[in-house]
Amino acid sequence: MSVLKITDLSIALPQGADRGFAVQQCSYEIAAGEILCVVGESGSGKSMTANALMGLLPEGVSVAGGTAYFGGKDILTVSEAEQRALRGDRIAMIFQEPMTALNPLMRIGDQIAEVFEAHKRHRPAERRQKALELIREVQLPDPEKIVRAYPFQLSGGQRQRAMIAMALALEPELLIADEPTTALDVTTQAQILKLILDLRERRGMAVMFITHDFGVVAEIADRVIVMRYGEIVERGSAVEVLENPQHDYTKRLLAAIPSGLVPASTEVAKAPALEIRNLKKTYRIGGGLFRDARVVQAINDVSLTIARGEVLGLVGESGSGKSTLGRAVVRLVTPESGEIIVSGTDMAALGEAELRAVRYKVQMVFQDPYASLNPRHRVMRALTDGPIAKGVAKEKARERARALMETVGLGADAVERYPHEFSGGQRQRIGIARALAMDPELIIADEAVSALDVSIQAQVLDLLRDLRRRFDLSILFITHDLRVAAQLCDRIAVMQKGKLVEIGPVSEVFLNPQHSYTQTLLAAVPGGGWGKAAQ
Amino acid sequence: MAIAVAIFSRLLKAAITLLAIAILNFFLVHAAPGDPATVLAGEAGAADPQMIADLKARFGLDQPFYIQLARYVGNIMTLDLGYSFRQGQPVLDLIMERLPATLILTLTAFWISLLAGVALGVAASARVGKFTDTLITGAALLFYATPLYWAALMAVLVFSVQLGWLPGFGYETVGSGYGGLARAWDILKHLILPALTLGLFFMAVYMRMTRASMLEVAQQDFVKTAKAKGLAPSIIRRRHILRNALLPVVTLAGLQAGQLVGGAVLTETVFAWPGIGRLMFESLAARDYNTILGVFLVSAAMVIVFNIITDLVYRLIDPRIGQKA
Amino acid sequence: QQDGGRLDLIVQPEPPGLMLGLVQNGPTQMVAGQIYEGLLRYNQDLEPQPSLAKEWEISDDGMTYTFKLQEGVKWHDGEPFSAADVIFTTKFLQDNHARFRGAFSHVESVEAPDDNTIVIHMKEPYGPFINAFEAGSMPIVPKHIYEGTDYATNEMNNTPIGTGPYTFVEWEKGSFIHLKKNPDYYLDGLPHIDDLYYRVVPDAASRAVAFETGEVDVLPGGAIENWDVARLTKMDNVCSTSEGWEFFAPHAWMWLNNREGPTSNKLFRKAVMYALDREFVKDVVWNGFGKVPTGPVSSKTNFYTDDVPQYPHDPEKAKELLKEMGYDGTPVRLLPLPYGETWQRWAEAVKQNLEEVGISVDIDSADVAGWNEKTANWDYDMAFTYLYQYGDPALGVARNYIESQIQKGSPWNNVEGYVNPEVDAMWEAAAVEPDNAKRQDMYTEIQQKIVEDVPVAWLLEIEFPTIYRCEVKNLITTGIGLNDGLRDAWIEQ
Amino acid sequence: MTFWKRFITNRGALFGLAILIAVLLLALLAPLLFPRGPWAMVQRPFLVPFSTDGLPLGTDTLGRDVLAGLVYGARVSLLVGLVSTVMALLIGVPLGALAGFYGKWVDEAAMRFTEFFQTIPNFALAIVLVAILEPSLTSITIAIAIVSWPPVARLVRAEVMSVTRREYVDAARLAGLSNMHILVRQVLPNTVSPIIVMASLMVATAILLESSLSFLGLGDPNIMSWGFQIGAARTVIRSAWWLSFFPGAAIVLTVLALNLIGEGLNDALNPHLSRKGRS
Ligand SMILES: Nc1ncnc2c1ncn2[C@@H]1O[C@H](COP(=O)(O)OP(=O)(O)OP(=O)(O)O)[C@@H](O)[C@H]1O
Ligand SMILES: Nc1ncnc2c1ncn2[C@@H]1O[C@H](COP(=O)(O)OP(=O)(O)OP(=O)(O)O)[C@@H](O)[C@H]1O
Ligand SMILES: [Mg+2]
Ligand SMILES: [Mg+2]
Repeated sequence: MSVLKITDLSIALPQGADRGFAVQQCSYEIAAGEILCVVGESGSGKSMTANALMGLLPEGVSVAGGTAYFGGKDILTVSEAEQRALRGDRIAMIFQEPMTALNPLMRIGDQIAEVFEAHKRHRPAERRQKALELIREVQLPDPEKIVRAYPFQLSGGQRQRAMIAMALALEPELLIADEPTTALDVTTQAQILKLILDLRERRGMAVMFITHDFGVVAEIADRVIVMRYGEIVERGSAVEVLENPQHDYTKRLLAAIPSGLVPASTEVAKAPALEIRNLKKTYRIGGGLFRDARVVQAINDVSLTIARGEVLGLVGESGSGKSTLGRAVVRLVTPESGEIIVSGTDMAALGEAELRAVRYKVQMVFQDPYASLNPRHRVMRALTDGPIAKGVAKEKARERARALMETVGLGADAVERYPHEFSGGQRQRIGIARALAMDPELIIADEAVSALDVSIQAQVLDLLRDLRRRFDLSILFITHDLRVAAQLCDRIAVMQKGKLVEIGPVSEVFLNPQHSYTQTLLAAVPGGGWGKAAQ
Repeated sequence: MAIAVAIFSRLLKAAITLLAIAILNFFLVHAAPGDPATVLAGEAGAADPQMIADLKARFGLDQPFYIQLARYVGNIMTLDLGYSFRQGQPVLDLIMERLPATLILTLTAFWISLLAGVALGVAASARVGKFTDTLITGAALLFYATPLYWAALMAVLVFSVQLGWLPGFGYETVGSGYGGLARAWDILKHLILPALTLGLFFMAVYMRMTRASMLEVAQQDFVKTAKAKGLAPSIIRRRHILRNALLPVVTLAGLQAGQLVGGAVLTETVFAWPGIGRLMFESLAARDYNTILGVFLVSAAMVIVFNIITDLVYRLIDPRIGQKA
Repeated sequence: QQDGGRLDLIVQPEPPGLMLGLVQNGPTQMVAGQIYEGLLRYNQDLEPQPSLAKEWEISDDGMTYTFKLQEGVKWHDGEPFSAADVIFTTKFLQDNHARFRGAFSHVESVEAPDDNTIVIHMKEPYGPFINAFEAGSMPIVPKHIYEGTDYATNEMNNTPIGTGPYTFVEWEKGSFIHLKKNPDYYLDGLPHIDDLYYRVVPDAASRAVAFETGEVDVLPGGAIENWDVARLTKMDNVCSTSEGWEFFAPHAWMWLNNREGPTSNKLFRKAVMYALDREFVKDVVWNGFGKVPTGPVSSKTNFYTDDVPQYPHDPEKAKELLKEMGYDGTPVRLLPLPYGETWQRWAEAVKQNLEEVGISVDIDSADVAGWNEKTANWDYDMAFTYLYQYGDPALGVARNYIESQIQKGSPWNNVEGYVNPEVDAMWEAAAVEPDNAKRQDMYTEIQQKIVEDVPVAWLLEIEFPTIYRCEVKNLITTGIGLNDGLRDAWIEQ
Repeated sequence: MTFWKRFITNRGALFGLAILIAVLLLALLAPLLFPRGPWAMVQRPFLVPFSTDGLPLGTDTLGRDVLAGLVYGARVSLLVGLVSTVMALLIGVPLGALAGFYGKWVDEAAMRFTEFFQTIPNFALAIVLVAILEPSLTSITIAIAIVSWPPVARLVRAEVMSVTRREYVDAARLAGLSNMHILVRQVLPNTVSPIIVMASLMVATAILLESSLSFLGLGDPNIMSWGFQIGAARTVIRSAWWLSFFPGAAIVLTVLALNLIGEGLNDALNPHLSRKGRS
C-alpha cells in the first residue's frame, strides 16, 4: 500500500540555470512504514523533488509535468490552501541545516506549538503540553527547560531533534528528511539516525530520506533510488543497490567511497619534519570590564611528531581543537606556550618578520575551496605571489606555476583563468598547487576534502597520495571523517576537547582502539557494519 | 543582572566619551571667529573698548585659554553646564525650557516615520514587483531625495497659506489661555506639519530598510520551516519574517533617534519651533559658548541614551544578545 | 479711543535680555521700551517731549539742565520712584552703557535738590545733550533692586522692573514675550491695550505668513524682507508707515578701508561711488523704500545739507577714474552685513556693479560674530554697515569720521580709518557750539569736505516700513517709533 | 552576466544615469551656455517663467536668469558632492581598513574615534564646522566630508573584517606576504562593491547637505548653488514660487538619479542579494 506515488515528475528550472530541468521524468513510490533513501551527487535534483512535494519550490522553479498522488489526490495540482493543510499535518519535512532552520527569536516550545496552531488542533493551553511531550519523545534532555529555550541555546544535534519533534507533531503519514544529518558530527549523526529508525518503528510512517552518504544509506534504508542530473539511474532494495550496483554511475559512486578497509601501516622514515611539544592555546570569548570571559582550552598540552614523508591523520569530533592545532603549526594562531619545531626552528617563538622568512616551510590546504582563493586574482597570481615574496624570480615562479598546474592535473593554460571558472574539486587542486608552489616541507590539510563530493574527494585523495610519494612530503591531514583518514594516513591521532587522547598506526587505532573516546567515535561511523562486510 | 551590569559599564564608557566630546567641542566652538562680547556689544549698536573689556571680564574671556578650559571641564564634571551670559540664565535651565518642544517634535516625527515606514516596507515587500511595491518604493525614493527644508516650505505654502488648515509655524497659540486637553489639541495642530516634514525623510529610510530586510529574511531557512508547518502566509510574515527583519531597522532607528534631537535645526527654523536645534543655531551665531556647548553635550548625551535604549530593545527582541556570556 | 484688546508684534531677533540698562540692542529696546522709561521722548521732529520728566529747562549758557519729575510714579513692584533712582541710574549706566558714557563725558555733576528734581551741571556746553534722554539712551533703572548687587547676575534681570506703561509677565524663550498693561501707570487712562505679545519667529517668510494668517498684528520695520512688504500692504485693512525711525535715521554705507589696498586711494573710492547704481538697489532690493543719501548725515537728522558733491551712477566716469589711478585689477573683498536676504542681495548687486566697471570682487562671508571680528580688526576692504544717528550729527555721525575714534576692537566707530585733522577740529567745535545757526554752517562744511574725500560709500537712508492692521491706532507717535509707542496706542474694536 | 549588462537592464538605474549625465553635461557646458555667468542682472526682476524669450525659467529677485543659476548651481552641487565624498572615503577607508584588519586595540581606538564623531548630530556638526571655517566652497566641502566619513569607516571595517576571515587571506599570510600587501592587494579590492554603492549614495547626501547649509545662509556667497537659490527665494516664496521650485526640483532629480544609480550598482554588484528585491 503506497503512501506516495510519483509518476513522471519533471521540474523546470528558470532560464540561465545550469540545465533545463532539475528533475526529469521521475517515477517512484513509497510504502507505509518504509524508508526510501534518495542518493546522488550534489545538484542532482534531490532537494527539488522534496520541495515540489511540499509545494515549496523556490521562485522561478516550477513543476513541468507529472503527478504525485498522496491520499488519493495529486498534491502537485491541488490549491495552495489545500497544500497548506497537508503541510505539517500529513506530510512533514526536516531540513539539512539545523543551525538556521529554526526561528532564532522564538522559543522552541512555541515553535513546536505553532504546528498545532497552524492546523487548529487543541486549545492554546494544551498545545504547550503537547509540545513538551514531543520534546520528551525525541529524547531532548531536560524538556521543561528546552521548551523555554531559544534555538541558540541548543547544540546542532539538539536543534535537529527539535525540528524532528516539530515534524512529528501531527503524526504525519510521510516524513521527508533532506540531508538531516549532513551538518552534524558523527556521534550526533548516529543518535539522530537511531531516533528516526525508532520513530518509524513506533509510528509506522513512511520516510523519504535524502542523503549523499552511502554510510547512512547502509544504516537505515529499506529501498534506494540513485539520482543523477535529475534522472533516476538506479533503484532497488538497499542490499541490491549497495552490493550489486547495475548502473555505471552507481558503481563509480560506490567505488569512490573511502572504504572502511584499514591498510597495513607503512613504515615511516626517521627524521621528524615537525615536532610539537606541550602546545597550549586558550581562547577567551566575550567578557568585558565586568563580565567573566568564557575560557576554551582549544589545545591543551599537546605533543606529537610527524616524520618526513609521513601522513598523520588528526581526527576528533567538531570543536575538539583540530583546526586550532593545524593553524597553530602555521602560526595563523599564536599559541601561548609550547614549541613547534620545523626543521630545527621553533616557529612558535618567531617574531613577525622572521616568521615571514620561514613561513614557506609549512603550507596549508584549506577546507573551503570557494573561500580559499581570492576571487579577483587569476590563478597565476595565487600561485606566484608567495614564491615572488620569498625571492624567486618572477619568470621562474611563472614557469613553476604552469608546471604545478600540470602536476595537479589541470593543465598549464588554466593559470590564466579566474577561480570562479573552476569547479570545487578543481579549486581544491589549485589550493594544493598553491601550497606546493612554496616548496614546503609540511602540508597541513584542514578538512581539505570534506566539502567535496565523494567522487571528487577520491580524486583529490589520489592526488595527495601521489604527491606525497613524488615529493616526499609530510602531511598533517585533519578530518572528522574516519573513513577518509583510514585511507590516506600512516598514523592517526585522536583529539577530544583539546587533548590528544590516542595516537598510533592506523591499523592499531582502528582495530584496537585503546581510549574509550576513540571507541565511541568508531562506533558512530554510519554504516560501520556495511563497510566491514564489504571486506 | 547581566543587563544591569551591561548598562552600568555602558554608562561609564559613555561618561568618558561625553567628557572627551565636551573637550573637543570646547576647542571647536572657541575656534570660531569672534566672541560673545563683541557680538553683544555689536548688537547694542554702539560700544567702546571699555564696554567690550567689561563684557569679556564678565564672561571670563579675559582668562588664558587653558584656564577657561580647565574651568569648563571642572564645571561639567560636577554636572554644571555653566551660565549663559547672553541670556542671563543657567544653560541647563535654558536647555530644559527648550528640550520638551524638541522632544515632542522629534519623537512624534520618529514614531510616525518608524511606524509608517515599517508598515509601508512590509506592504511593499509583500507585493514585490507589483504595482503597490513600485508605487511605495517610488514615493520613498522621492521623499529620500527631497531636501527637508524645501518640503517644509512647500507644506507651509499649501496647507497653511493656501488651504488654511493648519498653523504654519509656532508651538502653540500664544496667549490662548488654553489648558489641559484644549492645549494638547492646540499643540497637536501645530505639530502636524513640522513632524510630517521631518518624518518624511526618515520614513523613506525605514521603508527601504524594512523592505530589503523583509525580502532578505524571507529567503532564510527558518521561513521555509515555517511554511513546511503549514502556517498561513500572514502569520509567517508577521511572526517569523517581520520580527527578524526588524532587527536592523531597530539599529538604524536607534542611531537616528539620537541624531533627531540635535538634527531638527532646519525644521525648527522653518516652523519657528522653539526647540534646542534652533537654540544651538542661534547661540552659535551669538557665540554664546556655554549654551552651544551645553546643547552639544545634551544632544550627545541623547545619542548615547538612545544607543543604550536601542540595545535594550534589541535585547528584548533578540534573546541571543547578552545571554551568551 | 478704546481700551482693551491684545496686540501681537514681531520681535526679531529674540533679544538677549530685557534689562535695558544692561543690554541695549535693537530688539531689547523695542520690548523693554514699554517697561522702562527715559526722562524724555522725542517727537517726529526730534523735539523733546515729557516722559518721566514732566518739565525741563536748559540754562542760557547751556551749562545747567534742570528736570522736574512726574509725581506719583511707582515701580512695577510698587516701590515709589524718585530722583534718587535717576541719580543711581547715572552711575549704573556709566558702567554698562557705552553711548551713555559718551554723552555723560561732558557732565560735571548730577544732583537731586529734592525728590522730584534733577539738576545736571555740564563741563562745557554740549548741544546734542538734550537728545540723550530717551529710554534707549538713558533708561531709568530701579535703585532699590540694583544698588549694591552685581548688576550682571542679578536675578531680577529676568523679571525686569520699570516704570513704563506695561509690565513684564512671561518670556517663553524661543517663542514669545508677554507684557501686560500697568494698572498703576501715572498717566491717567494710559495705556489702552491689555496685553502685548512679542512673538519670536526666526524665519522671515514665516513672519510674513504670521501676519497674513492674522496671528500677528504688527510687523516692525525690518521684520520681513522687503519683497513681502508690497504684497502685504496690498492686503485689505493693512496699513503701513515709514514713520517712527526719525530719531534713529538708520544710515547705510560701505566702509572702504582707507589704510591699505586699492581702497586707500581716493580715486578708487570715487570710482566706487560712480560705479554703484544706488537707485537700482533702492528700487529693486529695497522695493522703493528709503532714499539715496548725499553724504554722512541723514536727511532726517538735524543739520543735514544736500549742498555737497554728487555721485550719480556713471560707470564710464568710474572707469576713467580707475584708469587714472592705474588700478591693476587687484581683487577686493566685500563683507556684507549678515542680517538676512535683503543685505545679501544688496552685496550681490554691489559686486555686480563693481565688476561691470572692472573691479573684481570677492564676497567674504561671515555671521554676526565673524562680521564684528573682521570689521573691528579692520580685516576687510569693503564692508557693509548701517548705524543710527540719534538725532544729532555729534551723537551718531561724528564717531565714524574723527581720528580719535579710530579704535581697533570695536565696529562702531571710525572703522574705515579716515584721518583728516581739519575735519576733526570742525567736529569738535561744532559739538560745543551753543548757537544752532552756527552749528548748521559748521556741519554743512563738514559734510562737503567729507563727501569730497569719500572715506566710505554712502548707500542708503534706510526706511523700515512698519506694517500693521488698520484697527491699531496711534501706533507710532514719536520719532522713536515702536520702541516707546505703545503707551498711546489703542485698538478699534 | 557581466556587471554592465546587469546594470543597464535595470530601468531605474538607466534613468538615473541619463539624468546624471544630463546634469553633468549642463554643468560642464555652463560657461558656453551662459557666458555672462549666473550673477548678471539681465532683465527686470520677478519675470514669470515661460513669459519671456531667452529666459525660460524667469528671473529672480535681482533680475538674474534662473536657468543660468540652475546650470551653474549644478557645478557646485556635483563638485561638492564628489569632492566631499572622495575626501570622506580618503578618511574612512584607511581608518576602517586598519581597524578591521588589525583588530584589537587599533580597532578599539579607531572605533572610539569614529563613535566620537557620530555622537555629535551630523548636521549640527556641519553647521559648526562651516561657521568656524567661515563659509566657502572649501570649508563646506571639508565640513561635509568630516561629517560623512564615519559610516564609511564602519562599513569598511565590517567588510574588511569579514574578508580578512576568508581563507585566501590566511593563504596569503602563509605565502609570506606582508600585512600591507595583504590588506591593499588582497583584502581591499574585495570590499570595493559595497563601498562604491555607499559612495554613490554619499554624493546624493552631500548634495542635500550642501543645499541645507546654503539654505541656512552658510553657503559660499561667491558661488551660485541650488541651496542658495532656494534660500534666497524663500522670502519670496509667496509671490514667486518658481524661484524655489526649480532649484528644489533640480536637487530632487539629481539626488534621485544618484540614488537610482546607487541601487542599480548595488543590484549589479551583488547579484545574489538583489535577485528578489528587484522589480
Ligand atoms: N533557486 C534556484 N534557482 C535556479 N536553479 C536552482 C535553484 N535551486 C537549485 N537549482 C538548481 O537545481 C538543480 C537541482 O538542485 P537540488 O537542490 O535539488 O540538488 P540536490 O540534489 O539537493 O543537491 P545537494 O546535494 O547539493 O543538496 C541544480 O542544478 C541547482 O543548480
Ligand atoms: N577564534 C576563536 N575564538 C574563540 N574560540 C575559538 C576560536 N577558534 C576556535 N575556537 C574554539 O576552540 C575550540 C576548538 O575549535 P577548532 O576549530 O580547533 O575545532 P575543530 O576540531 O577544528 O572542529 P571542526 O571539526 O568543527 O572544524 C572550539 O570550542 C571553538 O569554539
Ligand atoms: Mg539539497
Ligand atoms: Mg576545524
